[in-house]
Amino acid sequence: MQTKQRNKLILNPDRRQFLQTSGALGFAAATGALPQIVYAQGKKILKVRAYADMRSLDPALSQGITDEEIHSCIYSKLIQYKPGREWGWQLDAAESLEQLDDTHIKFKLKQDIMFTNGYGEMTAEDVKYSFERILDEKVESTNKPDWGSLKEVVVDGKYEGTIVFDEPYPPAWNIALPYIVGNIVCKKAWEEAGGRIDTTTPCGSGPYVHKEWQPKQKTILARNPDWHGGTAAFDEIHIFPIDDENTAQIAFESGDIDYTRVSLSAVVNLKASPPENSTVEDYPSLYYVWVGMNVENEVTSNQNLRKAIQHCIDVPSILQASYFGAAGAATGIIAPGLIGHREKSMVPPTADITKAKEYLAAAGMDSASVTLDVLNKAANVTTAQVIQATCAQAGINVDVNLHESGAFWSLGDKSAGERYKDVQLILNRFSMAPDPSYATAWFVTDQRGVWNWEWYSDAEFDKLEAAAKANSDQAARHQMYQKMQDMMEESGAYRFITHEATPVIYRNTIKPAFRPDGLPLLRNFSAA
Amino acid sequence: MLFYLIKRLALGVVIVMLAVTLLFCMIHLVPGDPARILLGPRATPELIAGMSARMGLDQPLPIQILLFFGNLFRGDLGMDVITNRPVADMVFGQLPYTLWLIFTAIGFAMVIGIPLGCYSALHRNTLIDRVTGVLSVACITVPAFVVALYSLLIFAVTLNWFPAVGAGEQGNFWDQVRHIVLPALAIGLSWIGYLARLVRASMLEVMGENHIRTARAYGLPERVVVFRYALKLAVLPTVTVIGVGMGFLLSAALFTEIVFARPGIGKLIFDSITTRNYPVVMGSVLVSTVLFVISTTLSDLVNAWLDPRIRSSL
Amino acid sequence: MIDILRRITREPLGMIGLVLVVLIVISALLAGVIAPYDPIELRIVDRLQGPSAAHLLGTDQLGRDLFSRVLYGGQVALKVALISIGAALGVGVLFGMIAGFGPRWLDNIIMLFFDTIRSFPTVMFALATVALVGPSLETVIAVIVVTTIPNYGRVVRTQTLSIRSNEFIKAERAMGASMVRILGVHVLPNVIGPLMILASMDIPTVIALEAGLSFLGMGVKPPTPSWGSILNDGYTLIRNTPWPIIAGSIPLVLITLGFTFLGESLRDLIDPKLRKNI
Amino acid sequence: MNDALLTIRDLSVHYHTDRGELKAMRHVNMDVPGGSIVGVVGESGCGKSTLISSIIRLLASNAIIPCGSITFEGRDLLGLSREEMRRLRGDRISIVFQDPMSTLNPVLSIGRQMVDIQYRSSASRAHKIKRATEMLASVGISDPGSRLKQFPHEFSGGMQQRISIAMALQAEPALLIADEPTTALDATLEVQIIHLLKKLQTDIGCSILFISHHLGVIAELCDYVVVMYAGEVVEEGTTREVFHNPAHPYTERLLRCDPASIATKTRSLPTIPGEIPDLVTLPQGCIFKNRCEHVMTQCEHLVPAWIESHSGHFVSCHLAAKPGND
Repeated sequence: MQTKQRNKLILNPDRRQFLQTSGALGFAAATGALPQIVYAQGKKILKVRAYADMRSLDPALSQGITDEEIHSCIYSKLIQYKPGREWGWQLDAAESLEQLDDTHIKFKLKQDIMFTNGYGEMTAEDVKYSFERILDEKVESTNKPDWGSLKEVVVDGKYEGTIVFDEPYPPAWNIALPYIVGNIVCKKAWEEAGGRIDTTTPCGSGPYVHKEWQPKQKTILARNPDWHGGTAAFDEIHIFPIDDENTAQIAFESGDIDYTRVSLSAVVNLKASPPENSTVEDYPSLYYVWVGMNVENEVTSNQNLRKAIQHCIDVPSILQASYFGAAGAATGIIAPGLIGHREKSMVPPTADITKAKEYLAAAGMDSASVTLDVLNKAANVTTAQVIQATCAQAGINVDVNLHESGAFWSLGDKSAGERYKDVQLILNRFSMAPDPSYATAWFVTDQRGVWNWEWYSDAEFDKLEAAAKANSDQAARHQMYQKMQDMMEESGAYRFITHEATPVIYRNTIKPAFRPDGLPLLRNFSAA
Repeated sequence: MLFYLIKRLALGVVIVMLAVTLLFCMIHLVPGDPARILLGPRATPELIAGMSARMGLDQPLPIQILLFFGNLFRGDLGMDVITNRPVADMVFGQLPYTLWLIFTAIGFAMVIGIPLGCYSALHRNTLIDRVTGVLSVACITVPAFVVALYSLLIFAVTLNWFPAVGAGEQGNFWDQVRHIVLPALAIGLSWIGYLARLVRASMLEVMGENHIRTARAYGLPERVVVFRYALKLAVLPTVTVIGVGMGFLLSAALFTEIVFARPGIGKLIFDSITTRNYPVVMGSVLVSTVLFVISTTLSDLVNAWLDPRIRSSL
Repeated sequence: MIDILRRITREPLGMIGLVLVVLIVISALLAGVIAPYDPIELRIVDRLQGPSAAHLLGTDQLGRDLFSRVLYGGQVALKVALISIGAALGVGVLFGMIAGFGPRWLDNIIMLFFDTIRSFPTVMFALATVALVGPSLETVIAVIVVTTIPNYGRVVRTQTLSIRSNEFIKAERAMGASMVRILGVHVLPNVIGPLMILASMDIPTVIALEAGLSFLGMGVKPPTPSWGSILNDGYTLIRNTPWPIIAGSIPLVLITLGFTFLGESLRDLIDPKLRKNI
Repeated sequence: MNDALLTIRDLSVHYHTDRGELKAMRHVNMDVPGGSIVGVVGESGCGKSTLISSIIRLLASNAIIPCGSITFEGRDLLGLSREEMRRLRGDRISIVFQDPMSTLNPVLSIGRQMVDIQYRSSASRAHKIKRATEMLASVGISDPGSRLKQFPHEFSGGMQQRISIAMALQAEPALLIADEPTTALDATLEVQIIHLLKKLQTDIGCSILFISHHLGVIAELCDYVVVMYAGEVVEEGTTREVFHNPAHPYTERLLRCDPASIATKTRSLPTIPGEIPDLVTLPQGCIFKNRCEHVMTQCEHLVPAWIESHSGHFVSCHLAAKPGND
C-alpha cells in the first residue's frame, strides 16, 4: 500500500515517462479502471478503478493516463488507438486521414459531429484550435513535446485541413493524434472560458459526457445521447480512484468495481482460482526499469567498474523476487512490439560473476563500495536487495538509500543543489507512450542533470536521436533506435531490468477493450 | 470561564501560527521542487518558474510566511495550482469525511471500550478480566492497516456484509453509514483496547479512593456507586486522552483512508506532501492543527463540565 | 528492586509480561546464536514458503527465513525503543524540570512548544522529516524522540511544580540550596517511578510507530530486518501469502503484551493509590 | 453491658499477602452498649481500621475471617447476605471517616450526595432536600440551602467533616462509627467537632464507636475505652477506670508518655520505644513482650489470659493475673 499513494500524483504528470511507482506491483502502472455493470435503478453502470484521481479536464493540462482515460471518453480525436494486442489506430472524428508527404497530414472530418451543450458542429477550425493551442506558450501545456515539430494546422474547408510539420515527425501517428494532444475541443467554448479549463468542461463530443467529479471519490461519466459514433454502451461510467492494489482487488472481489489492474504478486493465485465469473488476462507494459550509473561520479566514472556492475546484476532473480515471474527481462528501454525493440541485450540477463570480477580487476580494484538510490516502493526495495546480494558476490558492496517520491524525483536534478553529483547507482523506472522517440529523448546530452541522471553523453547518440525522430522510414528508425540502445549499454551506464507487465481482471459481464500495453480504452468497453 | 476560553483560544492561535511557521521552515529545507514534480518531466524551465511563482515559492521564506498569514487573515488559504481550486474548498471538501470517520471510530471505542474497562476493573483478576486484558492489548498493537485489510477480506469479500471501498453515495445517508463501519472499526479497534485499559486502570484507582468507601458505607447500591460515583471520575483521563489523541487519530485515519480508498484529509495531506503540493500542505496542516487545538480545548471543557474542581479553577 | 520483581511474578499478568519481555529481549540479543539462517542471505528458490520445520515462519519474497528476520528485527525494535525513549526521557526530564522550576515565562514558552509538537499529526511530521533526510533508522529514532518528548516533559513539569510548592523545598531554597541540588535530590527521585512506568508502556507504542513508518516506506534501510519492514513486505504480498504479515505481527503483539502487562503491574505495585488494596 | 447494641466475640481477621497470612486482628472481644460512646485507642497498625471495616463488612478482598461473631441489634452481621448488610449500612450503622478532604465525592454536589443516601426513603425529592438542609443546619453550617449546591472542594476540611457527620446521622442510625474524625483537623476544630458529636449523640440517642489515638479526646468524650495493640484488645473498661487505673503496661505507657494529652493535641501517637511485632510470624507468648518494661519469664511463652481485673475492667496481662494483684 505504501507505494501507491505517494506516487500517484507524480505519476500523473508524466504519464509517459517515468512512473515511478512502486515498480512492480502495481500502482505504478497506470492502470485505470475497472468496470462492472450494475443495473441500478435500471441504469447500466460501468464501475472501474483508476489508480489516481482526476486532475484536469483540459487535454492541454492533462496530467497523465488517468486524465486521458476520461478525456478519451468525452472528447473526440481524429483517430483512436485500436483495441487489441497490436498497436494500431482507427478513425474517429476523421472520415479520412492521409500522410501527404513527410511533413503534411491531410484530414477530413465526418459531418454532423455535434459538440454537447449546443456548441454546434465540429469543424476544421476546432481541430486547428485544439492542436495549435498545445503549442501556445500562454496555455502552458506540459504536453507540448508530444506534438514534436508541429508547425500549424491549415484549414482547407469547413471539414478539411492539413497538419503541417517543420520536419518529418512519424511519432505523430503513435503518440499525438490518438493520444492526449489529439483530443479535439470546441474553439468557441474554450475561448469563452478564457483559453483553458479546469475541472469542469463546457462541452465535449465523445460517447460520454462528464457528469460529476467528487474529489477523491469518483468521476461520473454519462452517456452522450448525441454521439456521432452511435450509442455508448453504458448509461454511466463510474471511475473510482483507488491507489492501493490490494484494495482495488478487494473492491473487485466484493463487487464494487468491474475491472482493475491487479498486482503482480496476486496474479498467480488469481489465475489458479479466479473469482467467480471473472477473467484474468496478462498484458505487457511499456514501462522500462533500469539501473543507471552516473558516469560523472568519482566512483562510477570508472567504466570497467560500471561494466562489472552490469554483469553483477542478475535479472532473472529480480524478475522472480520483485515481479513474481510475471514480467520478462528487458533488452533495453523500448518494449517489444514497438519500433526499435532489440531482440537481445549485449549483457545477458543472467549475472556472470566471473566476468564481473574480470572487469573489476580491469578497473584496478578487488572490491568496491557504491550507493544505490531507490524509490521506497516495495518492488524497488526488493530489487535493490537482490542487486545488493549479487554484487556482494563479486566484492562490490552496495549501500541502499531509500527515498520517498518527492525526494527521489529530484535526486538527479542539477537545479536542486549539488545532490545530483552524489548519485552513483540509481534504480529508475520511466513510463512511455508507444513510440521509441518517447524513450530515448531523456538520455541525450541536453537532458544531463534534468532527467539524464547518468550524465551519459555521446555526440553520436544525440545525432541519432534527432535523426530517428524525424525519419519516416520505419525500417531505418528501427535500426537507429536499436543502435542507440547498444550505445547506452556499451557505455556501461545502464543495466536494463524489465518492462514489467499489466495483469488485469474483469467481470465477465463486460467486454473490456485494452491497448496492447493493457491500459483500458473505456470508450470501447461494452456489456458482454 | 470566559476569560479562560479567550486565553485558550489566543494560545491556540499562537500554537497554530508556530506550527505553520515551523512547517514553512521544514518545507524550505526539504528537497524536491514542487513545480517540477507537479508538472512532470516535460515541463520547460519557464513553465516551472511560472508555477513556482503561482505557489509563491519564489519569495524569500519570511515573505512567504507573512503572505500566508496575510491571506489567511482574509480567509484565503490560497489556490491549488493543479486543479485551480481554492485550497479551502479542497480541505473543507475532504474534512467532513475524516471527521465522521474519527467520530464514529471514537464512538465505537467509547461504547465498547469504556464498559469493557469498567467490567474488568470491577472483576479484577477474574478470568474475564485477564482475557479482555490480553485482547485489548492485542487490539492496541495490531497496526491499523493490517486490521483494515483483514476486515475488508472478511466482511467485504467473504461475508459481503459491507461494501469495500469509498465513502458511499453522496446524499445517501444509509449508504454512507454502511461505508463507514469497517474503516471506523479499523481505527476504533486499537482505541477500544486503549480505552479499556485506561478505564480499567482509572476505575481501579477511583474504586480505591476514600469517597467510594464512603458511598459504600452508606449502603448505596453497587450500581449507583459504580455508575454515578466512580465512572464519572474514571472517565476524566479518557476525555483528556481523546482530546490529545486527535493527532494520532488523524494519522490512523490516513492508513484507513488509503486502504479503504476513502476521501479524507489524511490522504489529502499525505498526497500533497509527497507531491510537494505546498499550498495544499499548508492549508491542510493549518486545519489539522486547528482541529487539535479545538479538540484539546473541548476536552478541557468537557473535563470541567464533569469535574467541578477543574471548573472552579478555570 | 528484587522485591518488586518478586511481587510482579506473583501477579499472573505481570508474570506473563515479564516472561514475554525477557524472552523477546534475550532472543533479540542472542539472535546470532538462535537464528537458523542469515537474515539477509537471499535464497530466491525458496521464496514465499509457508511455515515448515526448516522455516518456522516461512520465507519472504527473497527467500529469507522469516523466523531469523523476526529475531534480528527484535534488535532493531529494541534499539529504536531504547535509544529513542532514553533520549526522549533525558530531554523531556530536562525541559520538564526547567519548565517546572524556571521562571513563568520560560515555562510558558516550553509548554507552547510541547503543544505545538503535539498538534502536528505524527505521520505528517515523520513524512516531512523523511523527505528532508531520507528514511533510515536514525530518522525513525529522531522522529520518535521529538514527538514523545512532550509526554515526558509534561509529567516531569507537573511533578516539579507540585514539589516546588512543598514546605521543605521552600525551606531548603531559603537556606540557599542550589537548584541543581533540589532537582537532583528531591525532584528526580520522585519522578523516576512514574517515568519508568510511562516509558515501559511507551515501548510498544514506539515499536508500533516504527512499524507504521516502515509501512509507509519510511523505516529502516534494507536489508536490515525490522518488524515494520516485514509487515510492509507482507502487506504487498498478502494476496499471495499471508505468512509474512503474520510473522511481522506476532512479535509486535507479543512485545506489546509483554511491556503493557509489565508496565501495568509495575504501576499497580508502585502507585500507592492502587497498592492499598493489597 | 449485657443489653449491648454491638457485641464482638472472638473476632479474628487475616489478610492473604505475598509473605503469608497477616493476622491483623486476633480474638477480639468488645461490646458497645446502647446509647453510649466507646473509644478505641491504639497506635497505627493496631487493627483499628480492620475492626471498623469488619463491622461494616467492607474488608479488602484479600481478607478472611477465620473465627468470631459480630452481633448488632441481635443479628450476626457476619451471617448476613451482602444485600442485607448493604441495607444496614448508612441506615442502622453509619460511619464518619478520618480524612474529611477525601471522604466526599469530589464531582457530585453535597446536596446530590445527601439526597442520594436517602435512597431508601420514598419521600419526595423536595422532602429529601429539606431533610438534608436541616441536617446541615444541625451541624452548624450556615445558609445550608444554597450550600447544598456546592461541591466538596468549596468547603474547608472542618466543614467537610461536619457535612460527613450530617450525612452519617441523617438516617438516625443506632450506631455511629467515627474513625479518627478529628485527626486531620487542627485543635480548635477538633474541640468543636467533639462537642458536636456529643450533642448529636444525645439528640439522636445513638451509640458511637469512636476510634482515636488521642487520649485526651477519648477521655473527654467516651464512656468506655478499649485499648488495642498489634491486633489484640489488651485492656477494656470504663474510661475513668482505665485512665486512672491502667492495668496493662501498654496503656500505662501510653498515658505516661503523653502526660499533657488531655490538653495538647498531637498529630501522631506518642512514641514508645520498639516496634510492633511481625503479624505474619507472630511471636510466642505475650504480644507486647518486646516492648514491655515489666517483662517476665512467663511472658515469653504464655499468652496472657483475658481476665477481669476489676468489675467491668478487663485486661490481658500476666501482671494482672498475679495472685497478689487480685
